[in-house]
Amino acid sequence: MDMQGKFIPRAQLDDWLAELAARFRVWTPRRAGQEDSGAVVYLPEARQPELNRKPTESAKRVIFPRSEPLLRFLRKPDPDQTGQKSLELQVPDADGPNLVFGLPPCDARGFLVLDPVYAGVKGQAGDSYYLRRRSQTVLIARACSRALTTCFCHWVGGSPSSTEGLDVLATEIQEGFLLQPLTPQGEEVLDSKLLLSAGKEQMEAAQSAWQAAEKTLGPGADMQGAQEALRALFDNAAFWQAEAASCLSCGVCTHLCPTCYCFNITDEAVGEKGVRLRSWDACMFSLYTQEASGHNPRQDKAARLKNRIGHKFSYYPELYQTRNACVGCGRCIKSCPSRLDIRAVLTKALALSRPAAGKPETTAPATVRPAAKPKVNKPATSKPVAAKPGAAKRGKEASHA
Amino acid sequence: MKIGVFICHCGSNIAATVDVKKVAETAGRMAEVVYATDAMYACSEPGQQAIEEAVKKYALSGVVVASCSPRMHEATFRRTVERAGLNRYMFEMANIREHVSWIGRDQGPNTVKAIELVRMAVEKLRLNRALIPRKLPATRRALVIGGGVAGIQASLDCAEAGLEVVLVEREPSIGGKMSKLDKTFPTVDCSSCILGPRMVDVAQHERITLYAYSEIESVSGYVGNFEVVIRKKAAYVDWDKCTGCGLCIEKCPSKKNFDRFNEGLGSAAAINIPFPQAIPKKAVIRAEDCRQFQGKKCGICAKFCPTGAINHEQQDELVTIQVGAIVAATGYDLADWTVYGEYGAGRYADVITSLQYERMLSASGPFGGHIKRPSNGEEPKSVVFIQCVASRDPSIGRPYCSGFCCMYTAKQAIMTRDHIPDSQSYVFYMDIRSPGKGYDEFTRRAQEEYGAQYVRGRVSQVYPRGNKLVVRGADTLLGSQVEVEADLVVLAVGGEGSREAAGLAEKLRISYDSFGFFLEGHPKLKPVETNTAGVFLAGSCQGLKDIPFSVSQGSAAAAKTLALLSRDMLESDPQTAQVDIKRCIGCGKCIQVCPFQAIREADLRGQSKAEVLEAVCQGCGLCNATCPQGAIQLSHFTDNQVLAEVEALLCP
Amino acid sequence: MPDTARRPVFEPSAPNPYLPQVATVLEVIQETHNIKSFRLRLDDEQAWAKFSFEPGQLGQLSLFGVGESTFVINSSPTRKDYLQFSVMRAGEVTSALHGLLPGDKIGLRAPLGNSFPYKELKGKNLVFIGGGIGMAPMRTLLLYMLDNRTDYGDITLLYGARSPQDFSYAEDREDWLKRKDMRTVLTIDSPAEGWEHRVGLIPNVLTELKPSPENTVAVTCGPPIMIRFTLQALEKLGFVPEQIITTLEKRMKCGIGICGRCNIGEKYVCVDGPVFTYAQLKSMVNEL
Amino acid sequence: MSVSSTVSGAAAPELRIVGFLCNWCSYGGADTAGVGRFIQPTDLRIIRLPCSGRTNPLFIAKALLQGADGVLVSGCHPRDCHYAEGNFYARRRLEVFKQLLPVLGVDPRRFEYTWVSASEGQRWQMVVSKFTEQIHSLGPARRLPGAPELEWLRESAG
Amino acid sequence: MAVQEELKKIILGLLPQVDCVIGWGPGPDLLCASPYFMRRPEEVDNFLAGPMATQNTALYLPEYKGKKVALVVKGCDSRSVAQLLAEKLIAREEVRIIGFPCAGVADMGKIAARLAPHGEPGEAEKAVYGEKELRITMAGRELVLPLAEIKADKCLRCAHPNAVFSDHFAGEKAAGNDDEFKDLAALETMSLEDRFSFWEKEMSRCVRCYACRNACPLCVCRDHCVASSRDPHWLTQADGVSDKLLFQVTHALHLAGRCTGCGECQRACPAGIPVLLLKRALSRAVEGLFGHSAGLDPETRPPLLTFQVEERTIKEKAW
Repeated sequence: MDMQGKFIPRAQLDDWLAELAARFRVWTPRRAGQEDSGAVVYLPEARQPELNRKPTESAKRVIFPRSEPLLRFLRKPDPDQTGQKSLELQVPDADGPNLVFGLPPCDARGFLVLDPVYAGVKGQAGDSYYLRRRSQTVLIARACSRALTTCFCHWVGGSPSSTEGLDVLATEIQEGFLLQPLTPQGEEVLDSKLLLSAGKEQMEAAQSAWQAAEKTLGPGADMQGAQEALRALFDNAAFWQAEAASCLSCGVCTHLCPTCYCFNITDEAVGEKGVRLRSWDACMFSLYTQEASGHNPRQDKAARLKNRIGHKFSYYPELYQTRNACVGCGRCIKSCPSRLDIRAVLTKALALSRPAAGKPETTAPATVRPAAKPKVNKPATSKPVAAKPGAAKRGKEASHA
Repeated sequence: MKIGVFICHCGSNIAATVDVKKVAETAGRMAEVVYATDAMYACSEPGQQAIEEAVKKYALSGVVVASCSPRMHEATFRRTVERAGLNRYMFEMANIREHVSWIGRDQGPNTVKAIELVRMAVEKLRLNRALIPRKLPATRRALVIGGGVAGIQASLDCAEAGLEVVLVEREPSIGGKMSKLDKTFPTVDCSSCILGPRMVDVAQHERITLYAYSEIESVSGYVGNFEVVIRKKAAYVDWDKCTGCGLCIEKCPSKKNFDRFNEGLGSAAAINIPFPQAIPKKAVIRAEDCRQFQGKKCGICAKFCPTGAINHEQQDELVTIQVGAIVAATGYDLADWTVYGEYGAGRYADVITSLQYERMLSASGPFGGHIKRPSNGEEPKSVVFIQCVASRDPSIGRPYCSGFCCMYTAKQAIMTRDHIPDSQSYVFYMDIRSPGKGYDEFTRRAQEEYGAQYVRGRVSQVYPRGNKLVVRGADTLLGSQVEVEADLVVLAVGGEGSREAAGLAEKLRISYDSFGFFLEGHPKLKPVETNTAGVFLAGSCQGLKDIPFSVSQGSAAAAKTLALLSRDMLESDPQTAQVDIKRCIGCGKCIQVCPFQAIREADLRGQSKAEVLEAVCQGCGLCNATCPQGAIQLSHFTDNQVLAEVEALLCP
Repeated sequence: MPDTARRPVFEPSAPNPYLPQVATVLEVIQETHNIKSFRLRLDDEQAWAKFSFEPGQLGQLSLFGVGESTFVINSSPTRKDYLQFSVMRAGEVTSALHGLLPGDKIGLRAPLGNSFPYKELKGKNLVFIGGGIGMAPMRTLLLYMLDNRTDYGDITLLYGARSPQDFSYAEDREDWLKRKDMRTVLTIDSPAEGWEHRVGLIPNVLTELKPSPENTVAVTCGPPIMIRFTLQALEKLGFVPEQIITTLEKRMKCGIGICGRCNIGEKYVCVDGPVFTYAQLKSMVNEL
Repeated sequence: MSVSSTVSGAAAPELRIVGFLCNWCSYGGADTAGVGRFIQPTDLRIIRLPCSGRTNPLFIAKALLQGADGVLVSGCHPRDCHYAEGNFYARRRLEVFKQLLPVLGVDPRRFEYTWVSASEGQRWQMVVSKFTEQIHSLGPARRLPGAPELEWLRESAG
Repeated sequence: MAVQEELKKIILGLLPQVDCVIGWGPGPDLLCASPYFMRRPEEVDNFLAGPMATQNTALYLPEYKGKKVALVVKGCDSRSVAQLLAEKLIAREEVRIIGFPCAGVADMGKIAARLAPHGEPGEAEKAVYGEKELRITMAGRELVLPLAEIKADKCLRCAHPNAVFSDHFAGEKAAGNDDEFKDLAALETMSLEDRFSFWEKEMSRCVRCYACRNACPLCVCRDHCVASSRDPHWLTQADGVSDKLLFQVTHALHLAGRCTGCGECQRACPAGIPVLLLKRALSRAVEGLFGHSAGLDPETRPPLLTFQVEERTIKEKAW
């Protein structure tokens, strides 16, 4: 198999995307809205991807749509029995293969968090809707050239050029992009006459781009023991109330998050026809756990914030015996209307569990800058593979220490 | 749910322009419809029978009838489904006659429209819930507000039928306007001769409690269970002691006061009994006229009172009573005629109102039954009556006909000739309205037997010439200007709702119009009911009426009151607002807008919640449209039910 | 080349976990003013023949157009003419379920969740403590045990409700009271005309009954406040947490451990539950 | 659906007009018009409410955004409200709502509110005729695209 | 920043009397602050006021019902407080209001737009707000953005930069501007057709996170919003524009006559949808019809919760 990277000049990018669009529904991050506001969102439009700004939302909706029909139902008069109706259930047709071009590597890693959930836990059947789409989606990430102040992928085993979960890594170098296949599907999509073979110089240029990007990351953190720390804090209501004080209970963090996967199931019907929808829900919404009796196990926002953070850094890794359910994309910080900083909460939780490090006040403000103590991050991801992009990150993390 | 749909032909009323069979066939495929058919006359005996049978045969849980307006037959079909064992609210109607077949000529669009109206009804019905009226105990006592002839009639009828009655009258005596009248048309019998005994009956009836010189302070509660606070105004006379001997009146040094009962024609003492036949016959001191209250040393009345009834320290007293029903019979007031500058606007002593004229004619009146010119006490020989003063005059905002002026003017013209045989009456009129029994004959008698000269036309001006008044107007029949020299001008002033009606309406939570008349429940079918359950209307407070009509309405209101309170338990309409306690956040917006104060704040484990007083709620749904989260829903017209109808139209 | 994407596998033939089976309502029983029981069977004869479940497992009832809601199957696997569910009217779905009539079509996803450890309970004495609708999940286990009576030791049932009108399962109750091979105690919260059984709150009556913890397991279900005091009473009687079993209720949607709302820490009630021992609950985070 | 409209005689396809009428006055007025056989265009579909005050402007918003070409609200004349005050509140809310429409890009003429009493059959005929004509002159309204996952629901249901 | 220091003094003085003082403190970066809940004197050191103090502190008030809190308010925040008081959603005796002259807050969207050629705001290594400008260091280069260019639109038209009422006030009162509803005028240069398309396009980005709702200090429904309720069932959970826009219309109508124009809904929107415009349209209508601006008087009843028998300003259609 030809493992060699390809190169596409910037000017040809749209042509290649158009070519891909014949086989896939091609999603790209696109600028949308007015100049002073607007956002970068993933749209099924194979042209002019916005690659210089981090998409406002994660790419999860390509595989886990904001809303999708699980089934349809239809009632008809029963021809055999006056006064009765028959019921017919249909599963809507699946949509075709998707391809995402230009997502940041953290978004791709997000799918790795969703995968074990949807593959079925403890012998449960897998979620066929997710699995079908997931198996048919090709992910082409673009390596980040700079980290944002809100980025913390390196806290959770990622890096600006991580290849985890990718089919192709694209790295912006002069005049174009280096495209490196990482899977057979990746190989396949790079099989185009529009693409040129990449040379050694281009490989080196990419390498230095990755390294430059690593340097822009903020201080790292030692996440060791987060699971236990959060569990130990479970009954510390004062801690969570203080941390959640500014929380609005909105769904910005969960809806933009690449790893949040909660959903609701609701029926919509008109006359004798109906659709059962699965749509995004958010554990930050009060009604999420509200029971019919009115009882709500997570009535206040502190309990909900605790669950969200607990889920990401304690319950999920415990249940699936794997990574944290967070890829450090930082959207929950960047877009939070109250600018609640999950890093600050984690840092404080960890500090509380490490008596040696001294006890910060539980009600101290949620800022990361003054609090963050850079620490070596243990890579939690797959073993380094030589000559693969992303390998550089390991070295870098140490250098940040 | 299993729904049955019945499409009515209404003979050819519907079937002529709607493909009834097709509507039924399409309805059969609608959501949860398991049976759909057409019927020649759904409301007929066999039609209703068929519905009942289908409900049983197909175990239907809801019924849609597509026929005429629900305002016509909803009640009929509700009874039908109830007989079939369903709750009466598990029923919906599609109006395919008044709203379809009668207003559109083409069968195509009519049929499509009928189908859609049926679909709307089906979709709404799917969300209907059985509603069960609440049983409420009722206080078997009625309150009658206003002791005019209508109120007296209502009180006596109720009391005769065994109900306890509380009659509240704002003036010191009952009797109302009728007690001021001399004679009554068309029989010309003496007003006080026919009213007097009725007033005495009121006073003597063991089941009637009379609060004269009292007003309604507040009304709370709801049908069957009103709580009314009555303000007994201070008369400064202990009525338990007062015998009505009149000595105080005689001795009172302050005599030149405005005589309310006599419409200002005479003068009254500061302590007074309005008229000899007053019920109750008790003295009242008017503080504004009394020297003692003006800070002057007086107290003469107290000195002379043989029973020591005078009490200048007396205070208003509040009395709270419980009643099951309320009859408002607050009558009318004369409209303001002083707006007519051309009639002298109150400047000429010899231009008087018809009611003043009645007092003049009355033998117990200030002039002892003699007609005199107020300016000089001379007997007038030429009397001009001007009709439609403050009636039928949109220019002053009084567009309606007061209804009784034509008749009393004719009566007054007759009485004038009776009193002064050599007098001449002139009546300026617009039209003569005399549609009662013996009425038209009466107006003719005035002209033919009593020589009253009727001039058709409006008076343009009244002005003095010497010691006479000149009345100038147009005779529209002759098409010429006329001028009459008059000794006395009587203005047939129209009426309007009592000036205190608006305030009372708000206390009673009933509607009133811009003329101060209370709004009846339905102009034809509920003439004495109001939209507030348990509140009825009698007499001119609902619209101007003459005596026979007022008396009939008094009896009608009494009949309604009796029917209502004949049961120990009342049923409340269950189409009321309901609060979803789990969703209510206690913001209080519903409470602010409720026109009936039917919602109050209640405490639920430390949280503030809205609570609907079901018996007070009239089911308007304003709260429902106000509540941002839809936590308060009007039963039978919930958001989801309305949305289902909208949805049914938008997703055909 | 290593496939770093490690896509999860999609088996087109794998069952769709969200697709309910169509069932028909056979019978509707009005138990109390706000509880109805529904008996139903699957329309697909083959599926019905194959259908099996264990006492304590859940089912998702679907009312198409309204939604799904989770209930314990409260009939016994030993009596398979129908599946029974008891529904207390509370929210949208339960209200709509109350409108069901025999012959109506309904969706069913079942069985879901774990079950009572009925095999491990063999040879033990059992104390069932149920309050109100909480009797429903225990009914399945009780009926199962009565149908396999010889496998189990003494059986005591303490069933409480607010008033005599709030008891469900009239027919069963008569049978249970009559049976010689179990002891049935009924109690209501406050005295009522014509009531021949006990009066008093469940934990108090339990304390009076004084069941021996010796070789005994207590199974309890009911409203949270009752559970709280019942657990205290049981511990006072000498029951250790391992000897106490309860079933939990949570808001559930997917029923297969994905959608995320019924978690207690890393446990999902729909998958790891609904049956937990008190010992298990104690080891979990405190978020009921 | 394309059914020809009747009154104008022109074969204009019927448009989707929703009416919210209070039970006491305007619904009665529409009945009166029917009893009087006052021929009207057939486009209007009437939803009966107890009071114009029950009309949540959001009913209108939903209708206009999701497929109605016109919405008409009619209640009792001011002061004649069966519930004394309902139409006073309605008047404020509906007027404010009407002013929002152009900002949404919806022609405000697609929504009107008015007062018709139970006896005003002829006025009702006039209102319906003029409003229908107004909507026809505006033509079919744009509809916001529904969610693709729900489109199936809107396809020719029973 | 003399005002900031003066505010700190006031806060310190109030701390012993209240459960907490709500103001602003450091955010995750230096461009935008976070709401800050001060209970202890040492926490007051980090208090911030200035262009970065964007959030409306009034949002949190209803949560603290029954407790006494002090609030540092910008002019717009104080109007929210006044409106909450007018609707009796909070108790006057439970809040202490600390006002100061607000010079306007920064709009992150505008900053991003101005920085676009160089990168995005999150890449800033340093950001310092001066009296008249924001200095940002990116990739080692300092960029100067005049505050006038990055000030939020609502500040440019703000008529009440000082608290409309307060118990304490730091600094000298600032002058306000006139609100001529130019934002609406800009939209209204478009044809109706284009406006419809505009909303269709803008709303398509909505992710239904409801930050707009939850950031609104006057959204009273909070946990019981019709957005997800089934009874009433106004909206589906489908991902369609019509539901999303209908939600915005719902929010706007619920705020008609109540919205004080604080703009938090729009600021909170991660997708940058100009959702404030709809509320502005209603505010303009209510102002025109009833002469009412919300949040200026804690005593006035919202105009849609009352009526007049004769409405002189409502011109009904003449048929």
